[in-house]
Amino acid sequence: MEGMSDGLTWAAWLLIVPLAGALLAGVWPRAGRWIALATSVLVALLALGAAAQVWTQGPQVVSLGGWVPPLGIGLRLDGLAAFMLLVAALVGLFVGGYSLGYIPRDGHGERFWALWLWLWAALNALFLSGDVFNLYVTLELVVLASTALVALSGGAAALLAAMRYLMVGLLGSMAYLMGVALLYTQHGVLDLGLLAQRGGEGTAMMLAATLMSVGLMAKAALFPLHVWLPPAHGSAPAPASALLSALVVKGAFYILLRLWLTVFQDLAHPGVMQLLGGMGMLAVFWGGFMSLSADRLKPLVAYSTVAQVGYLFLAFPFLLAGPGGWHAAVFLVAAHATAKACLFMAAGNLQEANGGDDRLASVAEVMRARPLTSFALGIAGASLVGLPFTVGFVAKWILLQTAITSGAAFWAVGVVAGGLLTGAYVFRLLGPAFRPGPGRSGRPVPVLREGVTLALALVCVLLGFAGSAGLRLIAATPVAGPGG
Amino acid sequence: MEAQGGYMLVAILLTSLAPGVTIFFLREEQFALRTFLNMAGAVFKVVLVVALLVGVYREGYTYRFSVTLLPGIDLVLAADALSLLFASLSATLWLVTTVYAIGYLEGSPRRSRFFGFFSLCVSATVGIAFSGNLVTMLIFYEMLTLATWPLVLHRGTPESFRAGRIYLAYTLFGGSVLLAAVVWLTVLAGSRDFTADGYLSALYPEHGTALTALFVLLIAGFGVKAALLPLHSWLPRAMVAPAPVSALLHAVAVVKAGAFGIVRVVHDVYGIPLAVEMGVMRPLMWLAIATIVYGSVRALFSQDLKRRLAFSTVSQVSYIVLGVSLAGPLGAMGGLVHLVHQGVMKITLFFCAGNFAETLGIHRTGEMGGVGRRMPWTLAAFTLAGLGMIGVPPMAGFITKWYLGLGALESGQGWVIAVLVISSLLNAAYFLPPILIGWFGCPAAPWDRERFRGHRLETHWMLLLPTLMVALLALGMGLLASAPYSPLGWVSFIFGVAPGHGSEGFAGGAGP
Amino acid sequence: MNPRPLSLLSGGLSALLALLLVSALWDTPVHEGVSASVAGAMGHTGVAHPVTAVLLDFRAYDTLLEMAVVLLAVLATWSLGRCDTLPARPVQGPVMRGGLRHLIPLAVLTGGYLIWAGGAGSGGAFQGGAVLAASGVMWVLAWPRRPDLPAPLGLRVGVTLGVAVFLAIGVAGLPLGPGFMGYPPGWSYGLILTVETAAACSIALSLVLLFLGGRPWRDAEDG
Amino acid sequence: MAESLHAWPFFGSGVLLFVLGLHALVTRPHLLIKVLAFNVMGSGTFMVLLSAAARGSGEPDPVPQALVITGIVVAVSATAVALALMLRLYPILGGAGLPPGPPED
Amino acid sequence: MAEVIRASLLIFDGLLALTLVGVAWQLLFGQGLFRSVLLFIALGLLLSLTWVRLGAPDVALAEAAIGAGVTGALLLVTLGRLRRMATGHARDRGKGS
Repeated sequence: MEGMSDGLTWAAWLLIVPLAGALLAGVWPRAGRWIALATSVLVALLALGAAAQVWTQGPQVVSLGGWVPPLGIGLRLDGLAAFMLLVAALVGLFVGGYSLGYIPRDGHGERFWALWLWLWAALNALFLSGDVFNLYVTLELVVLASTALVALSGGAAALLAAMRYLMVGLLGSMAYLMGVALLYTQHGVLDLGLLAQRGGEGTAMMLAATLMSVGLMAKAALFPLHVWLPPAHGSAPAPASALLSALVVKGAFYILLRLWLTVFQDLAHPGVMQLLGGMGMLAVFWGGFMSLSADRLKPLVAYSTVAQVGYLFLAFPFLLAGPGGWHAAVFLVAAHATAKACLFMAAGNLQEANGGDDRLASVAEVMRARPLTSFALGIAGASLVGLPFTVGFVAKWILLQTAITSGAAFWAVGVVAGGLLTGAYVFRLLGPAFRPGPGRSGRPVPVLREGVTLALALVCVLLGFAGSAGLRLIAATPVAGPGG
Repeated sequence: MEAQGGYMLVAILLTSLAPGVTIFFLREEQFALRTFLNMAGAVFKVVLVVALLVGVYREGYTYRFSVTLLPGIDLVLAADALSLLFASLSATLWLVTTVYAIGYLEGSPRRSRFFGFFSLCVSATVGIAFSGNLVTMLIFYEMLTLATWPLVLHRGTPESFRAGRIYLAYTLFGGSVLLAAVVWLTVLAGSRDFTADGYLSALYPEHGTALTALFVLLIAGFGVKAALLPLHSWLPRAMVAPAPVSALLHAVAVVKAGAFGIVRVVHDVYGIPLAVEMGVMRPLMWLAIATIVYGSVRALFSQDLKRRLAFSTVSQVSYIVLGVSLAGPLGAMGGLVHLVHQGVMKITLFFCAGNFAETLGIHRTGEMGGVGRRMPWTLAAFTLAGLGMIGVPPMAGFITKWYLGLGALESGQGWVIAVLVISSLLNAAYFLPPILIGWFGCPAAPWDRERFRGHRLETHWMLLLPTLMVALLALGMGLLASAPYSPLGWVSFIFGVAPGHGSEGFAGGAGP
Repeated sequence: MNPRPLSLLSGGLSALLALLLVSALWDTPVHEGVSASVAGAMGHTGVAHPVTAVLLDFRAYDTLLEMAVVLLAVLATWSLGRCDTLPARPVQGPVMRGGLRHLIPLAVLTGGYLIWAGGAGSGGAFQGGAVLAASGVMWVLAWPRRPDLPAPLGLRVGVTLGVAVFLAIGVAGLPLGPGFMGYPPGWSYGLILTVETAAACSIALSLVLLFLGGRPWRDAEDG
Repeated sequence: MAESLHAWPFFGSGVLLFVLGLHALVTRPHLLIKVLAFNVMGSGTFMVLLSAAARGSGEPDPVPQALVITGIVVAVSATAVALALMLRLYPILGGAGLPPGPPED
Repeated sequence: MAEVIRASLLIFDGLLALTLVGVAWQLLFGQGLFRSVLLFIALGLLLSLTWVRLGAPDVALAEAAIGAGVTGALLLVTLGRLRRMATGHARDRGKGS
């Protein structure tokens, strides 16, 4: 009982602090940066505390206001949630530091801080929620905050991308909501745990699974529902792109995984799971080829997100690969989130130094003169490819190990081939920096930003030694059906 | 056996890693600091390696350091006699090459970047040497890919970009194959430290097919860097890199990393008995023989000096594989000792080629006529190393071929000696003509761009000194082959054979 | 994709989806849902109306996030830029003005009643807030060129108030015993009424501001 | 299921509203219509939820009602943002239809 | 008597459901934005009636006030702004040519 109230406390503060920060920053935009800084440090500490709580006491399900589901809403603080909260906190902390040097102080951009904190609060609420309808509300919060962030720069491309994103996001939300309606019609409860107990395979369940999966896949930008992503992530301001690519698409993926681990566990037939994994592999190759043919930096990095999201969907075939098969894909979330946030930050530095132009050929000149950013770009790129001494290598290793253990070697072949494709576009991005010719440091970029970018790259390296701990944390997730 | 402080191993890695990373952020004009960092790191590394050598040889220590990467999978650094063989080769040649590179690149742009990646390469090579298990070796092997690619591109010409692309395609592919194989092996057998005679025999008849497939994948993965036959063509192209890179990396570090990996796989993962039982040694031997002959023939028909040396490398590195695949201790001794011998002789040749190119603008073998009068010291070094490659007694190359021949007899495959003879004839056919016209011919045309004329020395002292040092080293390794710390002595120590065994019948000058 | 095949594809899929949905719903069992639990727990809340109890007590957290959505929508439209003038003419003549003068207080009264009524019967913060918003819309439409709005800080505080009060009461549950988003026993009715009032005011203001469609004050960037 | 029969017309109607909205959202280019379509989809979903709640014999289940009220408020917020965005886009696009295909720049 | 009431209510429900679908069809696929918006407001009011029929008066109130009222007002004002921009556009274009 003691432990339960502790779990509730950590979970509650993880909701309260970013929300309170968002409210304050909204009321008082001028102080936004300091509010955001304080909030991000606090939330990071809280996420650590929550993870430690799960680590020592195991997963906890707590009900809000003392109303036990089905009457009330439950929060789930388990390994999966704690891991995602930690990833969000880590990326959030670095994006926050980066934004201190990115967002101008003149009042023009100060609205960024409130929107960023709103997004963070929404993501934390999403990761902790244990109720399908509550998840819908958090999804809407995420969509609105992300739309505003994409549109922040106010340019034509950004507004158009924001509109597209909003439309896809709302469509996905509606499909998800219809799934919620079907679930409630079928079972009369909304709590994930209770729905998991009732399970079942009827038409309503299958249709709910389809609608919710498709809706969430659109939000996670899984090929072929990805078309909104590259323009949105390519035209947003750099810190917003970093957040969107590193965290927002992962939020949708997280719900999808959560649903298949609980509510739809009886429907997790091999055929369905292979289909999801196969779509993921298609995404890996399509995104890879598009990245390879991109001639500008930010679209290249954005298409790479399309590809990397594909790997995450290997979680589904791996669900059936035995206990904890899906852990590999969740660990990959951390690898991709850190690497991608770092890449977008580095891209932001280079683009700004180059006067807003991010064509690969001209960015290379700036890369030659900016070793800090280029080094960060190299390390993050190596992590994306899965080269050693980065967290990406460890993630790729686990992914391959799971694929081989599960006896489905073709996923291993896919992972290896996808890695080669990633290598091709990452080295295509880095190659021009080695061409001869003068370097040009271009317009000034705050040293703080270059430093934070490099620091996040070093985190990509350090996390490479956190594989055991990460997997142990993820494993603290109670799963009754396949994958448990 | 007593496990000693693994911090020594970490320190050895850091002696090149720390200067490497620091140098990246130095400004171009901070010449003195950069040189100091480089030289201090290189000297320090040699000192540490010597300390380890003494510890392993005299006291019988084992050094081990490990960090957990994933449940059941550790990053292990360990120093055994075999790893020290490779590590001392890399450490010594890094020191020499650093001096050479400082002289070679004097006044050229972007030296910070060059020396940064150069040091990272050496760190990766030494990491491969000290890898205590396959996972660790894979990690450093990929790191080596990553660190050498910028060096191949360094000149920035379209040609070097083409070479870089091909190099990357080959090595990334090899790395991926290796990754898949190592993961598969770990799933099958767990992640285990290298042990003499391997750790897979318990799996044999049951997982026979998987083990054979894994062997193929592992050899393919390491074979890319070792330039085994169908996977070799990146190597001659990569010669567009600056001479020190070609010398250290493409004659020593990269190709030897591949060969060393093959040695580890055969000896310490599978073990000779299992490998023989599985019947995989015979195909490996054929592959090695094919590569030896093919490389020699291509070298014979290459007119570009560095290209000729590159094909010679393709051929010579396979001697190591051949020695291993003979599946007996004497053959393996021949192979391992060649790891060192070939490295020292080949780096001498590359330094000489670099000196010719830098001083006189000589790139093709036909342009070497009369070079002996202008650059006698360099040509003398070239001659020594070339004769060594051919296997003329008492040079180092002879020791190799002698032991390979003994190994062939020992395993009852005496006909392999014929291959050695043919290869030696081919070696002679492509090394002797340039040496002869160098000493006795005349320049066909005035040299392209002659520098250092009227200097007291025939070329810059930082180019000449390292060249002479490695040439003397190559000579000494042959003459003093039976000394305890000579490569042969050390290899005998690895196999627990008395130093000099088998050679006393012939090499009267070399034996005690 | 061409409009025509896209239309056919979408139509076909939609029709298929409709069939599947109907057949899925046909199979669903009739059940009580949560009504029995709600009825059983009504005695422990301060309100008599089950829907209000669900909204503001049992699933209060949902409602907090829902109010957050409204607030975030306001911030999102503000971040898009400044609002332009409404496409309406100023109200002419004394009759209309007089009418408005009577209509607006009436709307405010209705809204207030709806908020209060939510405790016992139909009504509540959102409905009441919407009616209040209607009066606000009439207000701004009466003077479309120069909406008589409070200062920016007041607006920001006003739209935030509902969520802030709700959050503060939710947080107060932590030290007081019932935990996050819980009301201490015996305080439910008063706290729920407080939350509803604050929520209705903020929602009314937010809806009026959404109606204006942008930031109603001038910032540096507006030039 | 005699007493629950009266929910069926609304089940059907809810489903049709949902798919009509879906079809319009995909095929109609005008953003205002897309916004309407999204609202119609939501209404269809709400109708399914409330019809299911009304099938029982006793008092209707209050939880779906609370969910639908929440849903309506969320929908109006999203609508407001979409409309505001549309108004910003209008001068740029010179119309309120999304151009087909992702923009090049 | 109860039977008659029940039957007539069922007929009413059926007609209401059909009308809803018809209005939705017209507003989504008909011509004219203004008409669509008006039909949308009408749909909101009809939905409000439906919620009463489904025993959810709270939702009916919310739908009437928010779904029909506020959303309707939002749509109308947006339409007005769109028209103003369209005429502005036409004016600009006229000036340009």
